[in-house]
Amino acid sequence: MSKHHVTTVINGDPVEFLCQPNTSLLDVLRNELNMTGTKEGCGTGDCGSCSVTLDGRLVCSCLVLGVEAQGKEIQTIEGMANGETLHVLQRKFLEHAALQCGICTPGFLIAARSLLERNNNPTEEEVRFWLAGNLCRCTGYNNIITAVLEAAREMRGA
Amino acid sequence: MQAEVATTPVKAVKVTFTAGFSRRYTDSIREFEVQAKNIRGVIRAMNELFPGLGETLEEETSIAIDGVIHEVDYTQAVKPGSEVFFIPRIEGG
Amino acid sequence: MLTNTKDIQQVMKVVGTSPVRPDGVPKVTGQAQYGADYSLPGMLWAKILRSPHAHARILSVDTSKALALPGVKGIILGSDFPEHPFDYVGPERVAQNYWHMTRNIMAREKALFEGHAIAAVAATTAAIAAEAVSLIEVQYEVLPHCIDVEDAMKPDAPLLFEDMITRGVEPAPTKPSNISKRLEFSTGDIAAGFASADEVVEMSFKTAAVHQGYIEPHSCLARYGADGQCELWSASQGHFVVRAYTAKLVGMEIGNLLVHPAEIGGGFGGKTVVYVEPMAVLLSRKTGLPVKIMMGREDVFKSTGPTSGSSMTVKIGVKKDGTIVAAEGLFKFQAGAFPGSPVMNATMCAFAPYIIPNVKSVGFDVVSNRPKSAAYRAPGSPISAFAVESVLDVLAKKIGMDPLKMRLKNAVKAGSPTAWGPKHSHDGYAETIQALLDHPQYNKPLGKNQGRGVASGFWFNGGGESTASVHINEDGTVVIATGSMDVGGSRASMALMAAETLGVPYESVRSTVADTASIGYNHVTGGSRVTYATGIAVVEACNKVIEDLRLRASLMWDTDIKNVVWSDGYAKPVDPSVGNFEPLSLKAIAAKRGVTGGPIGYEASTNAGGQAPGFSTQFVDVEVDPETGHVKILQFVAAQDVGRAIHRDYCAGQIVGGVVQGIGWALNEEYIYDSKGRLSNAGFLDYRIPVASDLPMIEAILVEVPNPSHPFGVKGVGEANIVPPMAAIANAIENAVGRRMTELPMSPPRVLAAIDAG
Amino acid sequence: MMEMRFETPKTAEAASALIAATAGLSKIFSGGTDLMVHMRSGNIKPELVLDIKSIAEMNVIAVENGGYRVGAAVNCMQLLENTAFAAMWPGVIDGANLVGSIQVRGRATLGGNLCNASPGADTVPAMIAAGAIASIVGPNGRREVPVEQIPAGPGKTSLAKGELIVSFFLPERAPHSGDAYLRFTPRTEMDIAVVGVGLSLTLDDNGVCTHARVSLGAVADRALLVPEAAAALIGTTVDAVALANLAAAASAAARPIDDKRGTKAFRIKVAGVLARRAAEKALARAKGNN
Repeated sequence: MSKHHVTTVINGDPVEFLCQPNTSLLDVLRNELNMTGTKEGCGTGDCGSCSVTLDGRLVCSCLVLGVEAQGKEIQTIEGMANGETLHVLQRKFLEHAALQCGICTPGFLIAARSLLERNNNPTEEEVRFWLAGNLCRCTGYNNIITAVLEAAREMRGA
Repeated sequence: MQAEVATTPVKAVKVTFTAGFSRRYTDSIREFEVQAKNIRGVIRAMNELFPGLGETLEEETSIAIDGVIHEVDYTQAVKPGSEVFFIPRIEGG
Repeated sequence: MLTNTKDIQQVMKVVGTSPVRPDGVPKVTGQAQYGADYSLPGMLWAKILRSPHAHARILSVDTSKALALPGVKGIILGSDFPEHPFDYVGPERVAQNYWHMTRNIMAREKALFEGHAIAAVAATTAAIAAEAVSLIEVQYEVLPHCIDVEDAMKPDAPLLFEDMITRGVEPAPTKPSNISKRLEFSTGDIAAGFASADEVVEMSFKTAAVHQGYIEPHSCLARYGADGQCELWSASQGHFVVRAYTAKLVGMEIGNLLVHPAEIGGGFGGKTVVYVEPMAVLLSRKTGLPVKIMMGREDVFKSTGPTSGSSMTVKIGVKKDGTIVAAEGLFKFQAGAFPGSPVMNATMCAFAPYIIPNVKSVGFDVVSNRPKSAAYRAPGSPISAFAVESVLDVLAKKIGMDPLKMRLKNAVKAGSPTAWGPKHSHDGYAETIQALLDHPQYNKPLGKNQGRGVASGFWFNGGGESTASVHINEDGTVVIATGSMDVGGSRASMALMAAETLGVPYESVRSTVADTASIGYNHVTGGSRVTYATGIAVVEACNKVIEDLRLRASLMWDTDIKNVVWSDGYAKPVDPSVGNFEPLSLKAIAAKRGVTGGPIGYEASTNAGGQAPGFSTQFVDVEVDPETGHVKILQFVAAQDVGRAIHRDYCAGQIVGGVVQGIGWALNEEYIYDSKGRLSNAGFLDYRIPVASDLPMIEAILVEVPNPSHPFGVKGVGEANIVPPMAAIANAIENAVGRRMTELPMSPPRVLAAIDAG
Repeated sequence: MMEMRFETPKTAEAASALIAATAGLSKIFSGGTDLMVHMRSGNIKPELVLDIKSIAEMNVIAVENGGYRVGAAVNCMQLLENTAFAAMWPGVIDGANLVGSIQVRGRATLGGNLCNASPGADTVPAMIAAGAIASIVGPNGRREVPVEQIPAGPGKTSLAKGELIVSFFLPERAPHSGDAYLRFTPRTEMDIAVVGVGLSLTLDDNGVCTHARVSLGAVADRALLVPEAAAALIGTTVDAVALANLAAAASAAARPIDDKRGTKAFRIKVAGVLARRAAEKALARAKGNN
């Protein structure tokens, strides 16, 4: 199958890759670009583990074609911390034991950041509904919700 | 069978099996008394009564010594008068 | 979160706190490597051809077209694995029959369930491997199938194994059946017991098969060298067990297989066995190239172990004052396509929390055309508890007694009898009940269509084989290694116990999980055993180190070791008479390691016994929509005796996580089969695990009644929490709308039908 | 191995021409939330995949003749973020807000949700209740079709080869109008409707219902427009009696199947329950709209 040459921007850096027209963005990230922080839990958009942002829009990368990245901007978990400085959400997830196995954590962090960019003072219910597309089987969600609310509080300087 | 071993002077160790286990391996006899200082001794004594039973006990069971559950471990000490219960080994998730 | 602490003598410095886990940063930055995150140069991708039929004889498999496809490097079938004798070996509950196990990995004579692996193809790309799979031609003779356990037990049921004779029945049956095993645990005189009861209730229940639902599909990467040495990267609950099973199934010596512990993305029991690992190793051996296999989510649902569905009948008799006098249970469990359901645990745990003089508990292990069941969190106990705790609720109502008080009246404590023989040797159950009786919300009035339910659960926590090493670095920092996979913060709890024992800061201890060549054997991370058994190994290794540190100090002070004590992280003179010595820190002693005997480090191994069981008691408030049957969880409080919390937050996290899995099990999760025996909801869209917006904050109450067999009092916390929720929710629904649900899941159509049935 | 072509046409006509010129299966790719799943599973092996998100007129949300023109490639999140549209058609927003998850709503489009032709599609009953008109481009030019005439059974539409939906027109709202969409799912989110009801109504100054449209989802092989249910409301003040008649009419119109998501009996009863609840919600909105 003839491959497409795709030029895009990932976590602020220009990136080029070749991909077949039916390859998902998730497979491109993981298998072509070795960015394995984005996880596959289902491959059908039902678990949120592969969450990334595409031009600022929260999406499941398993439901996006690699070729669609052409000319777009993608944010993944690898771009969330700033060098040694963790994003406040990453720090709160650690402080509040919001991960057990951790496989869903990158997806939750990307999704939670996308929420806080739109609403820096969400209610618990708003957080629960925004994150409903991200499955976690370990934690029962308690500590994830707490960590996001605490991150929002800190980001508001409250 | 209990009689022979029970005539010994020193207080013996009481060995017990579940009904199902005793049906399968010990002619449905559930309780025995043996002389032993540790689990190795208990297993050796039982193996003398039922040749081959020792292997089964080591492979398939856990033990409760006076109620406290242990894996089968030769060096585990048993006191005179202790109750040693062989129970099916449990594995969790 | 409130905490009941009972007679904890030692004052802890770090044990019981909640520091950031050592493996935290890699897991929030995406750097942690899970099973699917490894790759090697020249790596092949393998895809698996699976049976579309629930039950079929495999007449022929033609791989010629697939092999001819450019990029295809190798194909294996079940027959490529060595044969094994038909023999059950090992502990009864998990008796392994390798004749079965090798056939579960890949089908041979027959496909026994939809999704049963038939062939595996390794190719240069995943796309080529998938294309090749579609080119394999299999001729099947489709056979009649059975899915439900009751159907499978019928005399005329289609047989999965034409020669299976039920074990545990005397005399042995002459006719083969799908019933693999019968077992029984009895005590007292059941008939006399019921005769003495004032109230007797007998009810039947059904539960659906439910999957562990870990978010990470099974994945592995194998590299088999021409020298017969193989390396395997695999996400599992125990890389030593993966090594043992894989070596045996592939036919190699354990010493030739090195298993690297990839981070594991959830297991809950489902990753204590192997599926793709033996295929990857065999394909790598065949092709001479590294081979990677990633299951898809559909593969996970169709071909890996859920826990059993069941049919159960439970009968309990009580006196007017609430005393339980007799209990009888019949538990029929789906094993899946091969024997080995957790029915034995179910029959043992069913009545375990209660002092009952007369008990008869009978279990059947039954095969049917479903994926083979695998362990799932307190395997078996939640299933039988759904029946027992529901019947107790009915009885409490009949005699007009508070359901918690009735449980308290019959609660086992140290010295209480069990149906399987030995006496209970630990308290803890009554304390969990009391914690709820004392809860401010327990007597809070409820609104319209709202109800409150309670239930309790028991689980044998595990002990067993573990190894740990502790090394003092040149600068006095500490590195510890175990072979226990970290599924939810155990690196942190190991570091906490090491820091507490050595008297050093948590931050100075690096806690790692080592591969199978770098540390001694560790049994699986399962059975709530790691903080207990591996924790004991860590503490023993630390104590060996302390002994050596005292010796080194005595050499530095030209005194006898008996004059040196270790306290708060320093070697100190036992008293002033020894001499006026400045206490020696780890750093100071490590600096002198060369002249005092070289590197400082020890390994400790244990086959830990003395584990104490876990008890959990929970109450839940629900609201039922009487027009749709939808059940909303309003409040959920779970009290569990953990012995001693090492890392408080991760300890509570286990309880909350177990409860939420129980909520899914209770309300929506189920394997749904069509008339052809095919799974119709093999994905996270229609296999409905709870999402964040379905739930309130779950309240975990850590009850701490220390276990004297563990240096810090640990009992194990991972499993008992999933035992009560199904019954607690059923009891709450009954309390809300006056309908007794006896079948799981209690999905809206079922609840609405019950309401409309009047 | 089978070749798959990927194209990103800039006009609807160009897209239509590409489809017409393709012998094998061609699929329109907008949100991809269904197509990606089918391609992954191998159920669908298209020869041509057309990403129509670069076609300008398929991305608009614009006021037109007092109503709204919404591009078929507009995704649910774009629609949800348009407060003016949300004020006029809150019921359509109810539907868009229930599709999948935030991640899925960031991709899933109105056109895709309709043309995927799933009987349980969440935006379709609301669009039908709203009286939305689909604007279609094909080899023979353009045509306008009411949304209820597009689905033709599970996975099937009435569109001819080479035809694609470009946009939808939702007409101007009379005063005292309100709409609502409710669905039943076992989970609060991330689920497929077991029953869905879209309902739109208009009241006169005396609070008498002068106009109503009721559409049911997931109770037949396609979303249904149910005039009998609407008739139960028209001429009434949407009182208890009218609501009971509405519920009965909705249940009577439901012709569902037993499947993994629900039973026949459950769907028939809940269709009535949700119709009543949707009417109450739409009524409250109508009374709030002067």
